[in-house]
Amino acid sequence: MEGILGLAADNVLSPMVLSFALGFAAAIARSDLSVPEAAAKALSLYLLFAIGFKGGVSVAESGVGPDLVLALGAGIVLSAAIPFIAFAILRVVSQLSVIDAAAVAAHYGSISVVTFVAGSSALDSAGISYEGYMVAVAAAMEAPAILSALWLISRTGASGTASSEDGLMREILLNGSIVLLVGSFVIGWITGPEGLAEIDSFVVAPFKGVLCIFLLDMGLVAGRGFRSSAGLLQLPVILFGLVMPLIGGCLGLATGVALGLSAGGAALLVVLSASASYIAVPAAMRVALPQANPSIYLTLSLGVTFPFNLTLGIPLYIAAATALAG
Amino acid sequence: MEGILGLAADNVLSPMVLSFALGFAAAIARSDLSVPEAAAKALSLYLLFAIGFKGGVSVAESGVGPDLVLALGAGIVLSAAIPFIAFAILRVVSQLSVIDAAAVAAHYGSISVVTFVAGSSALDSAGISYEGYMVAVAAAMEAPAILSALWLISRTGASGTASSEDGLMREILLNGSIVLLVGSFVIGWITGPEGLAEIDSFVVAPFKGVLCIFLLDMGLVAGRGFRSSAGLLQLPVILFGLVMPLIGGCLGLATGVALGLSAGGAALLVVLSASASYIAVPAAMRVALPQANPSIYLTLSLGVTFPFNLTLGIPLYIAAATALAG
Amino acid sequence: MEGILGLAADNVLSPMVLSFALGFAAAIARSDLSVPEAAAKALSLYLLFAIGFKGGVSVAESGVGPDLVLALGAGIVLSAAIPFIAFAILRVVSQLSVIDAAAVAAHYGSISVVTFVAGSSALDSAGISYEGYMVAVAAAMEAPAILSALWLISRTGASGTASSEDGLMREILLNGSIVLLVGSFVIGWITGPEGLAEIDSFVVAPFKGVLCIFLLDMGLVAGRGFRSSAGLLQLPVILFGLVMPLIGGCLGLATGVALGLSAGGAALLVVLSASASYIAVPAAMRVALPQANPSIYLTLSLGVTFPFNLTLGIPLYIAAATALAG
Amino acid sequence: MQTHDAKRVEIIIEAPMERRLKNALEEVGVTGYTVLPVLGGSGRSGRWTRDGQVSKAGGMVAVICILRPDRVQTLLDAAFKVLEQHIGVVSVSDCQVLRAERF
Amino acid sequence: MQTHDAKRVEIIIEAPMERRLKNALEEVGVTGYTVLPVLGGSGRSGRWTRDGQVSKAGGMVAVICILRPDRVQTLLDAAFKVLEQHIGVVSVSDCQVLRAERF
Amino acid sequence: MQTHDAKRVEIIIEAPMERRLKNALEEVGVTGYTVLPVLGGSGRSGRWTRDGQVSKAGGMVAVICILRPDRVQTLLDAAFKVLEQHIGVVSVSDCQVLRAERF
Ligand SMILES: Nc1ncnc2c1ncn2[C@@H]1O[C@H](COP(=O)(O)O)[C@@H](O)[C@H]1O
Ligand SMILES: Nc1ncnc2c1ncn2[C@@H]1O[C@H](COP(=O)(O)O)[C@@H](O)[C@H]1O
Ligand SMILES: Nc1ncnc2c1ncn2[C@@H]1O[C@H](COP(=O)(O)O)[C@@H](O)[C@H]1O
Ligand code: NA
Ligand code: NA
Ligand code: NA
Repeated sequence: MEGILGLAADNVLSPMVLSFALGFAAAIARSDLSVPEAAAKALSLYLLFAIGFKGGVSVAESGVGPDLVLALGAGIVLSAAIPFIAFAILRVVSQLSVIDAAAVAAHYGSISVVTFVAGSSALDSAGISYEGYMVAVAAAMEAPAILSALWLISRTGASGTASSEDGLMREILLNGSIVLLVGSFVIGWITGPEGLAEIDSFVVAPFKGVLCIFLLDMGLVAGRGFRSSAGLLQLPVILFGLVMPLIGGCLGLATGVALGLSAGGAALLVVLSASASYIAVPAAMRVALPQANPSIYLTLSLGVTFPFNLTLGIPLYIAAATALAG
Repeated sequence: MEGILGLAADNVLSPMVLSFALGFAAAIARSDLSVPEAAAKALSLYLLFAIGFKGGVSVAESGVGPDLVLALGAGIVLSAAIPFIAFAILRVVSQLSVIDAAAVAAHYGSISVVTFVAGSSALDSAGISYEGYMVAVAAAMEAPAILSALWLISRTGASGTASSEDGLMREILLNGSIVLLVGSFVIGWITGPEGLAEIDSFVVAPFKGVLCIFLLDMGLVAGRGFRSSAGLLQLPVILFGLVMPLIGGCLGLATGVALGLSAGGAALLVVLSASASYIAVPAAMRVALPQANPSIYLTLSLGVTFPFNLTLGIPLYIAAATALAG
Repeated sequence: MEGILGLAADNVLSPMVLSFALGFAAAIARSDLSVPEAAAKALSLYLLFAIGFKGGVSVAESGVGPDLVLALGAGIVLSAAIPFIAFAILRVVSQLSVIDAAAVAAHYGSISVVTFVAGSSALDSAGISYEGYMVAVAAAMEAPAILSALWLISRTGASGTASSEDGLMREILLNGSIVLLVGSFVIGWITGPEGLAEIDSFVVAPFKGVLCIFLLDMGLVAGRGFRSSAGLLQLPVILFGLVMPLIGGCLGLATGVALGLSAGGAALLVVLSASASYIAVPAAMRVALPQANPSIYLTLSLGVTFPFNLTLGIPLYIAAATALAG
Repeated sequence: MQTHDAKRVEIIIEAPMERRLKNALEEVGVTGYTVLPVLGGSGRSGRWTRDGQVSKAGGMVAVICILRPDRVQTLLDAAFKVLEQHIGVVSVSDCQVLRAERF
Repeated sequence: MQTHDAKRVEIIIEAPMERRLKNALEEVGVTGYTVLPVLGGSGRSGRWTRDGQVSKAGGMVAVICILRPDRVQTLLDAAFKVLEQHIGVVSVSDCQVLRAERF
Repeated sequence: MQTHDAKRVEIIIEAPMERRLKNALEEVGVTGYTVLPVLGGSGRSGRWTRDGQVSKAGGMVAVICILRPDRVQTLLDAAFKVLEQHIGVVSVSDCQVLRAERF
């Protein structure tokens, strides 16, 4: 218990989390502090490239066997399964429409790369190692949840479905963040430690600092959304945003233990399962489920679940994984 | 004397100052070299974050006592007082209208963060240390000058004042650059040396290089303004832009000595007093004093005073502070 | 021969080239991966500044004599001469109009900075040194080719020439990339090794990593162009894009040997001669030869010649220069 | 200069729908348009701004299309099919153009 | 498609005044508008460009507002109160819209 | 509010020609205009986008110019001289402005 609290305090008082808090507070106070859109996108490209590349290098170093394939498969199943649970819970506890509930469910099945990045950065700080291929698992978990949500909608016969819409599947699978994550993972894998030696003062050294600025921006965006839309979310929905990560996390933990992942790898699978998408899924929802209200899913994912995971969730997940896996 | 000249030569021939000169020359020669707006804003966010964070860490290391509070108070008084002097001088020597004179005066009471950054970077190069909380003093000196200028206007009864205008005060105090500077200062303070260890290869190592690119951009903007508006400024106004920093600097020096600051800290207080705002104050002036001519205050602050401080001012201020304070 | 193959494999499997390939593949697959325009421009400013600065520092260290002037002169002659050869070839083998052929010819006489950067980075990896002033030669080779192309047009009497157009010459010579390259070269020269010591963790350490992201973007842009315009290029024109670099490269190599450059310096002169412009010349062509079809020259330069040089060309040029020069 | 009557259609649409709108326009033979960036706005779904956003979801673009008056109905039909369930604004105004043969 | 008469108001205003303009519009019930970025321009106060600027002071934005013809005067009155002493340009033109119930 | 008749000219032009267009406008006394960024578009020369571009060559800008109706011909003549051989689109529409003395 003490260990968890210490880990939580270390985590909450890290420059990364405090930067997020600064952004959140600035937005709530209506400061005009803002990060230009182009800069935010560039930072996110950097983080995706760096995390993917490092994952690939670590796979090149340690080699992979069937465990990679198993982990990928497990990730896909998790991502596809979690929306059903999320949807069922939302339909019971909240008054969200079928469409809004399915849209929210898709976000929780999919993953948030920046939560994954924050999680691996916390593991690094704590000196806990993890499987490099978890990056590939992250990429594999982005899309399946969207399909589950669309299937849920089509089954309930709600109108306006667009799942079979022209090019949507291609768009989801070739989403920029998936392509960059997988691509840089492969590059890291091919070039291995020599490749890393060439660019480590770019992908390793400034990584946490860049993450601070990116989290500052995430805080600004989350705070802005929270300020304008918090009133829109009813209490059960907000509670869902705090409890669903724990439910997803438990599934992730069980899967991680069953797969025999290291403690760090299991922690990351928990983080992935517990996190909610804020890039790929919202854009796909605007195309496929235009009637779903973006204020609900964006505020919940970015304004409730992300801060929870970033501050309390990650240390909790690490503690649980260290206790049970590895 | 020789020491000053050496310091001045070192300063003028540093990559930072030469980058500014390159930008200035390119703009004067009408090259199409330009830095995208989003990139310039991102660089400025980086500089604010890094300088604030490092200041906070150094306060965490050395601790603070009443001297921080005293320095903050002194900074506020300086910022509030200098506009009166600037206004009086301008009304005597130039033909600027009351409104233009007050707008210019506000700029000189407030501060330029990038001049501060250049000053601390010159101190680092010269191996002179300074109080980490000078960053907080910088933040405190941004706003008071604006109030003084608005009061000057309201007293002289000029029309169109907007000092009591909706949300202006909040906007000035929660200005993005103040929030980020203070916020990252607090983050640095909280996380201390361990926090710095996590992100120093982001906030420390590339700092001077980033400053070069930012100064290149400042040179471009200043050169562009100078080219299009230099003709607009009468000789007395230009001379004001060269002499006022020295007057403000003397006040800053006296204050620094009186406060018992270290030589480096006193030099930075001189730099702050001598510098003229180019971000927060111009924006506030557009809202509060729309009749004031932006070409006058921007060209003077960015095209005359900033280059003067950057090249000759800073080594002079350091030499004076080293001689008299510490 | 084995050496060349090893060099080529090392080169093709470097993170830089693989990043380009990733971008190219993503664009061909119609992923929405993209780098914001402002970020791409900022990266290009960084690369220009860093490469120019380092070149200047290395000149400061080693000193220069008449060899710099000779190399500059030779570069200018190469840049001015190559368009005549390119034009003649294109007129014989392809059905391009006089204007299109001249526009393409201008691109091949001029140079591509990023190819130069990739070349020097490959030399660094291979531990081969080169003259720092090659950066200045690169800058000198940007413009002359444009004049040759315009002269070709005016001689053949094609309509719509604008060579004597208002400000075109100034615009070409004061093009942002030339000014920044030359300016940072001069700054590096003035500040020398001490200057480098101040900013090397900005201009040296992250250089290759930044180059990866920039090449990722180049791959995206090249792939997009290739996808939409490849059909537009007839086979002879595509072959021209593969053979012309070899012809230019031979001229460069002969010149490098004649000048007595080091093996690395000669390799870079080959790279410059073999590379085709994609920033300065296209913009000048839009002004001076609006009737020339941009899809032809941009696709050829960026979609055919650049990938060829980046993957196979550079190792070949280095091998040839190492065998014959130095 | 001789000018000719034309119509200017301005479509403000969610960024994730941009590609679909462009495809729909090209399908009905409208191949001339220009896309402008949008910083933010307000509508029935509240105020928003692009600042700091990474996802395409929360943004819009403005597509401007100048065309012959007799093509407007075709364009509106095509655009409406894409827009139907989506937020967005379409407006049409009269204008004159040079070089009518281009439209 | 059935179209309806509407007005398109385009306000080019200094960036530091953007928030005030939006508040003024919303106060009089104009809740639909779109903000476009501006790169540069020229006017009585000379040429300017956003390139490399860090301060909001030296920039403008374009606010586009499509609304029912009978609301235009309300909007202009509200906008003019904000703009009065500020540089900026307001223009109004006729247009047609789909889905009139939205405006 | 009292409004006055004016014309709104919108010129979509290649970025490398922007400076020349602005000079041409100023030469004939048109000193008021605003430049908007353009993200991409499509025309007879195909689709394009600014994403990731470094060269000015592959981009366009939109220049908006509001002026008195009697000045339009002068502007069009001047603009056409610059545009003649270049890709780009010019459209003119009617509008009303406040503060007519400014134009
Ligand atoms: N009346 C209007 N005039 C201009 N833009 C509008 C208008 N209504 C909506 N918009 C734009 O369309 C977006 C979505 O509008 P809505 O569907 O009403 O939420 C807004 O955020 C604005 O950018
Ligand atoms: N006639 C005009 N047409 C379009 N934009 C204008 C016009 N006049 C002024 N502007 C814009 O408004 C800004 C300020 O104008 P001014 O108040 O005349 O200096 C200019 O920089 C332009 O961006
Ligand atoms: N009808 C049109 N409406 C709006 N923009 C157009 C139109 N035609 C061309 N453009 C713009 O002008 C650029 C060049 O057109 P073009 O010369 O037809 O290739 C296009 O890429 C568009 O950005
Ligand atoms: Na999840
Ligand atoms: Na000051
Ligand atoms: Na060449």
